[in-house]
Amino acid sequence: MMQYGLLVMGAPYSSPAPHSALRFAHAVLDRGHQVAGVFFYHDGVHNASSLMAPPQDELNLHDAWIELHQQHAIPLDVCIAAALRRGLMSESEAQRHGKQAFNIASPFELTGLGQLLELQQRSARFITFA
Amino acid sequence: MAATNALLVIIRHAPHSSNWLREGLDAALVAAAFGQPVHLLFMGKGILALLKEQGSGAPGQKATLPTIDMLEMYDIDKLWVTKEALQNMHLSTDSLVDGVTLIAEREVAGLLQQHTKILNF
Amino acid sequence: MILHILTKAPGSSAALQMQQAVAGQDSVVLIEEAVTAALDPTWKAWQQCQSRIYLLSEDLLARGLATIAVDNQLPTLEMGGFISLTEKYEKSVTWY
Amino acid sequence: MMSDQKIYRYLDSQKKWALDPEGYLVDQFKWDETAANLMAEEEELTLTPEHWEIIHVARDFYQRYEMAPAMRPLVKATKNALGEEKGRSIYLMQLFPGSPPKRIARLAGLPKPTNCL
Repeated sequence: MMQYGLLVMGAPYSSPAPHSALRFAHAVLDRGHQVAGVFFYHDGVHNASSLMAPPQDELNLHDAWIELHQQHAIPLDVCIAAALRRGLMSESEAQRHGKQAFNIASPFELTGLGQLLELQQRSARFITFA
Repeated sequence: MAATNALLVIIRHAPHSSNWLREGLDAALVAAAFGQPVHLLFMGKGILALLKEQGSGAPGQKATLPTIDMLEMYDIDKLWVTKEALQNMHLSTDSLVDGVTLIAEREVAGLLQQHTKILNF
Repeated sequence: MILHILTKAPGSSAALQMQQAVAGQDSVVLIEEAVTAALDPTWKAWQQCQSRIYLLSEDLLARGLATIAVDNQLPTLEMGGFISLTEKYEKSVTWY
Repeated sequence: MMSDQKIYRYLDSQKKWALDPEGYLVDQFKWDETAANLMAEEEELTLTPEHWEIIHVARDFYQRYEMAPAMRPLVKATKNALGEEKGRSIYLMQLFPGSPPKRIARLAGLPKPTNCL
Protein backbone atom coordinates (compact mmCIF):
# COMPACT_ATOMS: atom_id res chain seq x y z
CA MET A 1 0.00 0.00 0.00
CA MET A 2 1.40 3.36 -1.03
CA GLN A 3 0.42 7.00 -0.75
CA TYR A 4 -0.21 8.72 -4.09
CA GLY A 5 -0.22 12.49 -4.51
CA LEU A 6 -1.95 13.94 -7.59
CA LEU A 7 -1.34 17.31 -9.21
CA VAL A 8 -4.08 18.46 -11.61
CA MET A 9 -3.29 21.41 -13.89
CA GLY A 10 -5.83 21.07 -16.72
CA ALA A 11 -9.18 22.86 -16.81
CA PRO A 12 -12.42 20.88 -16.95
CA TYR A 13 -13.92 20.50 -20.43
CA SER A 14 -10.95 22.17 -22.13
CA SER A 15 -8.37 19.57 -21.17
CA PRO A 16 -8.77 15.80 -20.73
CA ALA A 17 -6.44 16.00 -17.70
CA PRO A 18 -9.16 16.12 -14.97
CA HIS A 19 -10.90 13.06 -16.46
CA SER A 20 -7.60 11.17 -16.63
CA ALA A 21 -6.77 12.16 -13.06
CA LEU A 22 -10.16 10.99 -11.75
CA ARG A 23 -9.95 7.65 -13.54
CA PHE A 24 -6.40 7.24 -12.29
CA ALA A 25 -7.41 8.06 -8.70
CA HIS A 26 -10.19 5.46 -8.73
CA ALA A 27 -7.87 2.84 -10.23
CA VAL A 28 -5.22 3.57 -7.59
CA LEU A 29 -7.80 3.18 -4.82
CA ASP A 30 -9.14 -0.05 -6.37
CA ARG A 31 -5.60 -1.40 -6.11
CA GLY A 32 -5.61 -0.84 -2.36
CA HIS A 33 -3.38 2.23 -2.39
CA GLN A 34 -4.29 5.54 -0.81
CA VAL A 35 -4.54 9.00 -2.33
CA ALA A 36 -2.84 11.40 0.09
CA GLY A 37 -4.27 14.43 -1.64
CA VAL A 38 -5.14 16.16 -4.88
CA PHE A 39 -3.65 19.58 -5.56
CA PHE A 40 -5.19 21.85 -8.20
CA TYR A 41 -2.87 24.36 -9.84
CA HIS A 42 -2.72 26.44 -13.03
CA ASP A 43 -6.01 26.01 -15.00
CA GLY A 44 -6.77 22.98 -12.84
CA VAL A 45 -8.20 25.34 -10.22
CA HIS A 46 -11.38 25.57 -12.33
CA ASN A 47 -12.22 22.02 -11.22
CA ALA A 48 -13.15 23.53 -7.87
CA SER A 49 -15.87 25.85 -9.19
CA SER A 50 -19.23 25.04 -7.63
CA LEU A 51 -20.87 27.11 -10.38
CA MET A 52 -19.91 24.55 -13.02
CA ALA A 53 -23.08 23.45 -14.83
CA PRO A 54 -22.38 21.03 -17.69
CA PRO A 55 -25.30 19.43 -19.53
CA GLN A 56 -27.21 16.99 -17.32
CA ASP A 57 -26.02 13.92 -19.18
CA GLU A 58 -22.32 14.82 -18.88
CA LEU A 59 -20.08 14.10 -15.93
CA ASN A 60 -19.96 17.06 -13.55
CA LEU A 61 -16.27 17.12 -12.65
CA HIS A 62 -16.74 19.32 -9.61
CA ASP A 63 -19.24 16.83 -8.19
CA ALA A 64 -17.04 13.88 -9.16
CA TRP A 65 -14.17 15.29 -7.09
CA ILE A 66 -16.48 15.83 -4.15
CA GLU A 67 -17.68 12.25 -4.43
CA LEU A 68 -14.06 11.07 -4.37
CA HIS A 69 -13.51 13.16 -1.26
CA GLN A 70 -16.64 11.84 0.45
CA GLN A 71 -15.81 8.21 -0.24
CA HIS A 72 -12.15 8.32 0.70
CA ALA A 73 -11.60 11.51 2.75
CA ILE A 74 -9.07 12.77 0.21
CA PRO A 75 -8.04 16.43 0.72
CA LEU A 76 -8.77 18.66 -2.30
CA ASP A 77 -6.37 21.60 -2.16
CA VAL A 78 -6.58 24.54 -4.54
CA CYS A 79 -3.73 27.03 -5.04
CA ILE A 80 -5.11 30.30 -3.76
CA ALA A 81 -3.02 32.59 -5.96
CA ALA A 82 -3.87 30.64 -9.13
CA ALA A 83 -7.55 30.58 -8.11
CA LEU A 84 -7.95 34.27 -7.22
CA ARG A 85 -6.29 35.31 -10.47
CA ARG A 86 -8.87 33.27 -12.39
CA GLY A 87 -11.92 34.44 -10.48
CA LEU A 88 -12.37 31.49 -8.14
CA MET A 89 -12.82 32.26 -4.48
CA SER A 90 -14.36 31.16 -1.23
CA GLU A 91 -16.86 33.20 0.75
CA SER A 92 -14.18 34.59 3.05
CA GLU A 93 -11.90 35.53 0.14
CA ALA A 94 -14.84 37.20 -1.58
CA GLN A 95 -15.38 39.33 1.51
CA ARG A 96 -11.69 40.11 1.76
CA HIS A 97 -11.62 41.25 -1.86
CA GLY A 98 -14.97 42.99 -1.82
CA LYS A 99 -16.58 40.64 -4.37
CA GLN A 100 -20.29 39.89 -4.70
CA ALA A 101 -20.13 36.14 -5.25
CA PHE A 102 -18.06 33.10 -4.45
CA ASN A 103 -17.69 29.70 -6.07
CA ILE A 104 -15.35 27.65 -3.88
CA ALA A 105 -16.59 25.84 -0.83
CA SER A 106 -15.63 22.89 1.34
CA PRO A 107 -14.38 20.22 0.74
CA PHE A 108 -12.21 22.21 -1.67
CA GLU A 109 -9.71 24.24 0.34
CA LEU A 110 -7.87 27.32 -0.85
CA THR A 111 -4.28 26.98 0.22
CA GLY A 112 -0.73 28.02 -0.57
CA LEU A 113 1.76 26.35 -2.88
CA GLY A 114 3.54 25.11 0.23
CA GLN A 115 0.82 22.44 0.39
CA LEU A 116 1.80 21.22 -3.08
CA LEU A 117 5.42 20.79 -2.04
CA GLU A 118 4.36 19.15 1.19
CA LEU A 119 2.12 16.72 -0.74
CA GLN A 120 5.03 15.88 -3.03
CA GLN A 121 7.27 15.29 -0.01
CA ARG A 122 4.94 12.92 1.79
CA SER A 123 3.64 10.96 -1.21
CA ALA A 124 5.54 7.83 -2.24
CA ARG A 125 4.26 8.45 -5.76
CA PHE A 126 3.49 11.85 -7.22
CA ILE A 127 1.66 11.99 -10.56
CA THR A 128 0.90 15.09 -12.62
CA PHE A 129 -2.10 15.44 -14.95
CA ALA A 130 -1.93 18.41 -17.29
CA MET B 1 26.91 14.82 -10.01
CA ALA B 2 25.46 12.48 -7.38
CA ALA B 3 21.81 12.20 -6.39
CA THR B 4 20.47 15.42 -4.91
CA ASN B 5 17.51 16.25 -2.71
CA ALA B 6 17.09 19.54 -4.57
CA LEU B 7 13.79 20.10 -6.37
CA LEU B 8 14.21 20.26 -10.13
CA VAL B 9 11.76 22.65 -11.75
CA ILE B 10 11.58 22.34 -15.54
CA ILE B 11 10.46 25.45 -17.40
CA ARG B 12 9.28 24.84 -20.97
CA HIS B 13 6.99 27.77 -21.71
CA ALA B 14 7.77 31.26 -22.99
CA PRO B 15 6.82 34.58 -21.40
CA HIS B 16 3.57 36.17 -22.61
CA SER B 17 2.11 32.96 -23.96
CA SER B 18 0.36 31.39 -21.00
CA ASN B 19 0.68 31.50 -17.26
CA TRP B 20 2.79 28.30 -17.20
CA LEU B 21 6.03 30.23 -16.91
CA ARG B 22 4.91 32.45 -14.05
CA GLU B 23 3.28 29.63 -12.15
CA GLY B 24 6.32 27.41 -12.66
CA LEU B 25 8.60 30.11 -11.29
CA ASP B 26 6.18 30.68 -8.38
CA ALA B 27 6.48 27.00 -7.45
CA ALA B 28 10.29 27.31 -7.55
CA LEU B 29 10.20 30.44 -5.38
CA VAL B 30 7.89 28.91 -2.80
CA ALA B 31 10.06 25.80 -2.52
CA ALA B 32 13.12 28.01 -2.04
CA ALA B 33 11.27 30.20 0.47
CA PHE B 34 10.65 27.05 2.50
CA GLY B 35 14.36 26.31 2.46
CA GLN B 36 14.36 23.58 -0.18
CA PRO B 37 17.29 23.77 -2.63
CA VAL B 38 15.92 24.41 -6.13
CA HIS B 39 17.48 23.86 -9.54
CA LEU B 40 15.97 25.12 -12.80
CA LEU B 41 16.18 23.48 -16.20
CA PHE B 42 14.98 25.55 -19.16
CA MET B 43 13.88 23.57 -22.21
CA GLY B 44 12.46 24.63 -25.57
CA LYS B 45 10.72 28.00 -25.54
CA GLY B 46 11.33 28.24 -21.80
CA ILE B 47 14.72 29.66 -22.72
CA LEU B 48 13.03 32.87 -23.83
CA ALA B 49 12.45 33.63 -20.14
CA LEU B 50 16.21 34.20 -19.85
CA LEU B 51 16.58 36.83 -22.58
CA LYS B 52 18.18 39.84 -20.97
CA GLU B 53 16.55 42.48 -23.16
CA GLN B 54 12.95 41.65 -22.25
CA GLY B 55 10.89 44.79 -21.85
CA SER B 56 8.85 45.50 -18.80
CA GLY B 57 5.13 45.41 -18.42
CA ALA B 58 4.21 44.73 -22.04
CA PRO B 59 1.52 43.83 -22.91
CA GLY B 60 -0.31 44.51 -19.70
CA GLN B 61 1.34 41.71 -17.78
CA LYS B 62 4.11 41.65 -15.27
CA ALA B 63 7.51 41.22 -16.85
CA THR B 64 9.48 38.04 -16.31
CA LEU B 65 12.97 39.50 -16.15
CA PRO B 66 12.66 40.99 -12.63
CA THR B 67 11.64 37.54 -11.36
CA ILE B 68 14.59 35.90 -13.11
CA ASP B 69 16.87 38.53 -11.56
CA MET B 70 15.26 37.83 -8.19
CA LEU B 71 16.15 34.11 -8.23
CA GLU B 72 19.52 34.83 -6.65
CA MET B 73 17.76 36.43 -3.67
CA TYR B 74 16.22 32.98 -3.08
CA ASP B 75 19.65 31.35 -3.57
CA ILE B 76 18.48 29.71 -6.78
CA ASP B 77 21.69 29.76 -8.79
CA LYS B 78 21.51 26.68 -11.00
CA LEU B 79 19.91 27.68 -14.28
CA TRP B 80 20.55 25.01 -16.90
CA VAL B 81 20.06 25.50 -20.62
CA THR B 82 21.03 23.12 -23.41
CA LYS B 83 23.37 24.28 -26.18
CA GLU B 84 21.20 22.57 -28.76
CA ALA B 85 18.08 24.45 -27.67
CA LEU B 86 19.96 27.74 -27.96
CA GLN B 87 21.18 26.81 -31.43
CA ASN B 88 17.68 25.79 -32.53
CA MET B 89 16.50 29.27 -31.68
CA HIS B 90 19.53 30.94 -33.23
CA LEU B 91 20.44 32.49 -29.91
CA SER B 92 23.84 32.89 -28.30
CA THR B 93 24.66 33.00 -24.61
CA ASP B 94 25.32 36.74 -24.99
CA SER B 95 21.59 37.32 -25.29
CA LEU B 96 20.88 35.59 -21.99
CA VAL B 97 21.10 36.87 -18.43
CA ASP B 98 24.27 36.11 -16.45
CA GLY B 99 24.61 32.97 -14.41
CA VAL B 100 23.21 30.48 -16.93
CA THR B 101 24.98 27.11 -17.15
CA LEU B 102 25.15 25.51 -20.59
CA ILE B 103 24.86 21.76 -20.84
CA ALA B 104 24.63 19.33 -23.74
CA GLU B 105 21.25 17.89 -24.64
CA ARG B 106 22.47 14.36 -23.86
CA GLU B 107 23.05 15.45 -20.25
CA VAL B 108 19.34 16.24 -19.70
CA ALA B 109 18.34 12.62 -19.03
CA GLY B 110 21.06 12.28 -16.40
CA LEU B 111 19.94 15.50 -14.73
CA LEU B 112 16.41 14.15 -14.33
CA GLN B 113 17.74 10.90 -12.88
CA GLN B 114 19.77 12.75 -10.22
CA HIS B 115 16.81 14.66 -8.81
CA THR B 116 14.38 12.82 -6.56
CA LYS B 117 11.75 15.56 -6.83
CA ILE B 118 10.77 17.07 -10.17
CA LEU B 119 8.03 19.51 -11.19
CA ASN B 120 7.52 19.99 -14.91
CA PHE B 121 6.04 23.23 -16.21
CA MET C 1 14.53 5.41 -13.26
CA ILE C 2 11.61 7.51 -14.36
CA LEU C 3 8.13 6.82 -15.71
CA HIS C 4 7.41 9.41 -18.39
CA ILE C 5 3.78 10.24 -19.08
CA LEU C 6 3.15 11.93 -22.41
CA THR C 7 -0.21 13.60 -23.06
CA LYS C 8 0.49 15.30 -26.39
CA ALA C 9 0.88 13.97 -29.94
CA PRO C 10 4.22 13.00 -31.51
CA GLY C 11 5.70 16.12 -33.07
CA SER C 12 4.51 18.34 -30.22
CA SER C 13 7.19 20.16 -28.26
CA ALA C 14 6.15 18.09 -25.23
CA ALA C 15 6.94 14.90 -27.16
CA LEU C 16 10.28 16.22 -28.41
CA GLN C 17 11.30 17.36 -24.93
CA MET C 18 10.32 14.03 -23.46
CA GLN C 19 12.47 12.23 -26.04
CA GLN C 20 15.44 14.31 -24.89
CA ALA C 21 14.81 13.37 -21.28
CA VAL C 22 14.27 9.59 -21.55
CA ALA C 23 17.09 7.45 -20.20
CA GLY C 24 17.88 3.77 -20.74
CA GLN C 25 15.88 2.24 -17.90
CA ASP C 26 12.88 4.59 -18.16
CA SER C 27 9.40 3.66 -19.36
CA VAL C 28 6.86 5.77 -21.22
CA VAL C 29 3.06 5.78 -21.06
CA LEU C 30 1.16 7.54 -23.82
CA ILE C 31 -2.19 8.90 -22.68
CA GLU C 32 -4.79 11.33 -24.00
CA GLU C 33 -3.74 12.88 -27.32
CA ALA C 34 -0.40 11.05 -27.21
CA VAL C 35 -2.13 7.81 -28.22
CA THR C 36 -2.37 9.21 -31.76
CA ALA C 37 1.21 7.92 -31.95
CA ALA C 38 -0.48 4.64 -32.90
CA LEU C 39 -0.92 6.16 -36.36
CA ASP C 40 2.81 6.61 -36.78
CA PRO C 41 4.89 3.43 -36.40
CA THR C 42 7.91 5.36 -37.71
CA TRP C 43 7.91 7.72 -34.70
CA LYS C 44 11.47 7.74 -33.35
CA ALA C 45 10.41 7.15 -29.77
CA TRP C 46 9.20 3.62 -30.68
CA GLN C 47 12.81 2.69 -31.41
CA GLN C 48 14.32 4.86 -28.69
CA CYS C 49 12.30 3.22 -25.91
CA GLN C 50 11.79 -0.21 -27.43
CA SER C 51 9.65 -2.52 -25.30
CA ARG C 52 9.20 0.16 -22.62
CA ILE C 53 6.64 2.40 -24.28
CA TYR C 54 2.92 1.75 -23.92
CA LEU C 55 -0.36 3.20 -25.15
CA LEU C 56 -3.26 3.53 -22.72
CA SER C 57 -5.99 1.33 -24.23
CA GLU C 58 -8.94 3.34 -22.84
CA ASP C 59 -7.69 6.43 -24.62
CA LEU C 60 -7.08 4.45 -27.82
CA LEU C 61 -10.59 2.99 -27.73
CA ALA C 62 -12.14 6.40 -27.12
CA ARG C 63 -10.41 7.73 -30.22
CA GLY C 64 -11.12 4.77 -32.47
CA LEU C 65 -7.46 3.83 -32.67
CA ALA C 66 -7.46 0.46 -30.90
CA THR C 67 -7.49 -1.67 -34.05
CA ILE C 68 -4.76 0.38 -35.66
CA ALA C 69 -2.58 -0.08 -32.57
CA VAL C 70 -3.06 -3.85 -32.83
CA ASP C 71 -2.37 -3.84 -36.59
CA ASN C 72 0.82 -1.91 -35.99
CA GLN C 73 1.77 -4.33 -33.19
CA LEU C 74 2.10 -1.57 -30.62
CA PRO C 75 2.06 -2.41 -26.91
CA THR C 76 -0.99 -1.27 -24.97
CA LEU C 77 -1.99 -1.36 -21.33
CA GLU C 78 -5.14 -0.83 -19.31
CA MET C 79 -5.45 1.64 -16.42
CA GLY C 80 -4.41 -1.19 -14.08
CA GLY C 81 -1.21 -1.65 -16.07
CA PHE C 82 -0.57 2.08 -15.81
CA ILE C 83 -0.89 1.80 -12.01
CA SER C 84 1.54 -1.16 -12.04
CA LEU C 85 4.12 0.99 -13.81
CA THR C 86 3.72 3.77 -11.23
CA GLU C 87 4.29 1.13 -8.54
CA LYS C 88 7.49 0.04 -10.25
CA TYR C 89 8.87 3.53 -10.90
CA GLU C 90 9.42 5.81 -7.91
CA LYS C 91 9.49 8.94 -10.03
CA SER C 92 7.26 10.14 -12.82
CA VAL C 93 7.35 13.18 -15.06
CA THR C 94 4.38 14.29 -17.16
CA TRP C 95 5.01 15.99 -20.48
CA TYR C 96 2.13 18.11 -21.74
CA MET D 1 -2.96 50.37 -10.20
CA MET D 2 -2.99 47.12 -8.30
CA SER D 3 -5.76 44.58 -8.66
CA ASP D 4 -7.37 45.28 -5.31
CA GLN D 5 -9.15 48.56 -5.84
CA LYS D 6 -11.96 48.13 -3.37
CA ILE D 7 -11.89 50.87 -0.77
CA TYR D 8 -12.76 49.55 2.64
CA ARG D 9 -11.86 52.53 4.81
CA TYR D 10 -9.55 55.53 5.00
CA LEU D 11 -6.34 55.86 6.95
CA ASP D 12 -6.89 59.54 7.72
CA SER D 13 -9.78 61.91 8.30
CA GLN D 14 -9.02 63.89 5.11
CA LYS D 15 -9.51 60.66 3.14
CA LYS D 16 -6.19 61.02 1.42
CA TRP D 17 -5.21 57.36 1.83
CA ALA D 18 -7.74 54.66 0.96
CA LEU D 19 -7.17 51.22 2.43
CA ASP D 20 -8.33 47.79 1.26
CA PRO D 21 -10.05 45.34 3.65
CA GLU D 22 -6.69 44.18 4.94
CA GLY D 23 -5.35 47.65 5.59
CA TYR D 24 -3.04 47.89 2.58
CA LEU D 25 -2.91 51.09 0.53
CA VAL D 26 -5.25 50.96 -2.44
CA ASP D 27 -3.01 53.32 -4.41
CA GLN D 28 0.66 52.50 -3.93
CA PHE D 29 1.73 55.74 -5.53
CA LYS D 30 0.20 57.79 -2.73
CA TRP D 31 2.58 56.28 -0.22
CA ASP D 32 4.74 58.68 1.74
CA GLU D 33 6.36 58.77 5.16
CA THR D 34 3.29 60.32 6.78
CA ALA D 35 1.14 57.43 5.55
CA ALA D 36 3.70 54.95 6.89
CA ASN D 37 3.70 56.66 10.28
CA LEU D 38 -0.11 56.65 10.43
CA MET D 39 -0.26 52.96 9.56
CA ALA D 40 2.41 52.18 12.14
CA GLU D 41 0.42 54.11 14.73
CA GLU D 42 -2.59 51.89 14.01
CA GLU D 43 -0.38 48.88 14.66
CA GLU D 44 0.95 50.48 17.84
CA LEU D 45 4.41 50.59 16.40
CA THR D 46 6.72 53.60 16.59
CA LEU D 47 8.94 53.82 13.56
CA THR D 48 12.59 54.30 14.55
CA PRO D 49 15.51 54.83 12.13
CA GLU D 50 16.05 51.06 12.35
CA HIS D 51 12.51 50.44 11.09
CA TRP D 52 12.96 52.97 8.29
CA GLU D 53 16.14 51.25 7.07
CA ILE D 54 14.21 48.05 6.58
CA ILE D 55 11.24 49.80 4.95
CA HIS D 56 13.64 51.27 2.43
CA VAL D 57 15.25 47.89 1.81
CA ALA D 58 11.77 46.51 1.03
CA ARG D 59 10.92 49.43 -1.25
CA ASP D 60 14.21 49.07 -3.12
CA PHE D 61 13.52 45.34 -3.44
CA TYR D 62 10.14 46.05 -5.00
CA GLN D 63 11.62 48.65 -7.36
CA ARG D 64 14.11 46.11 -8.64
CA TYR D 65 12.12 42.87 -8.64
CA GLU D 66 8.48 44.04 -8.87
CA MET D 67 7.48 41.79 -6.01
CA ALA D 68 7.18 42.44 -2.30
CA PRO D 69 9.85 40.33 -0.57
CA ALA D 70 9.00 37.13 1.31
CA MET D 71 11.01 36.39 4.44
CA ARG D 72 13.99 34.63 2.90
CA PRO D 73 14.79 37.21 0.20
CA LEU D 74 14.04 40.03 2.66
CA VAL D 75 16.71 38.68 5.00
CA LYS D 76 19.15 38.42 2.12
CA ALA D 77 18.36 41.90 0.82
CA THR D 78 18.80 43.31 4.33
CA LYS D 79 22.11 41.52 4.67
CA ASN D 80 23.27 42.91 1.34
CA ALA D 81 22.20 46.46 2.20
CA LEU D 82 22.85 46.72 5.92
CA GLY D 83 25.31 43.95 6.76
CA GLU D 84 25.39 40.57 8.50
CA GLU D 85 24.29 41.91 11.89
CA LYS D 86 20.90 43.10 10.61
CA GLY D 87 20.43 40.57 7.84
CA ARG D 88 18.92 37.96 10.14
CA SER D 89 15.31 36.91 10.55
CA ILE D 90 15.46 37.32 14.33
CA TYR D 91 16.39 40.98 13.91
CA LEU D 92 13.44 41.56 11.54
CA MET D 93 11.12 39.69 13.91
CA GLN D 94 12.17 42.00 16.75
CA LEU D 95 11.45 45.12 14.72
CA PHE D 96 8.24 43.86 13.11
CA PRO D 97 6.80 41.14 15.36
CA GLY D 98 4.43 38.61 13.83
CA SER D 99 4.90 38.32 10.09
CA PRO D 100 7.66 40.78 9.07
CA PRO D 101 7.11 40.45 5.27
CA LYS D 102 3.40 41.29 5.54
CA ARG D 103 3.82 44.12 8.03
CA ILE D 104 6.74 45.65 6.18
CA ALA D 105 4.90 45.43 2.84
CA ARG D 106 1.96 47.31 4.36
CA LEU D 107 4.09 50.00 5.97
CA ALA D 108 6.23 50.37 2.85
CA GLY D 109 3.15 50.86 0.65
CA LEU D 110 3.75 47.68 -1.36
CA PRO D 111 1.13 45.19 -2.52
CA LYS D 112 0.78 42.40 0.00
CA PRO D 113 3.03 39.44 -0.75
CA THR D 114 0.90 36.91 -2.69
CA ASN D 115 -0.67 34.32 -0.42
CA CYS D 116 1.56 31.60 -1.74
CA LEU D 117 4.88 33.26 -0.99
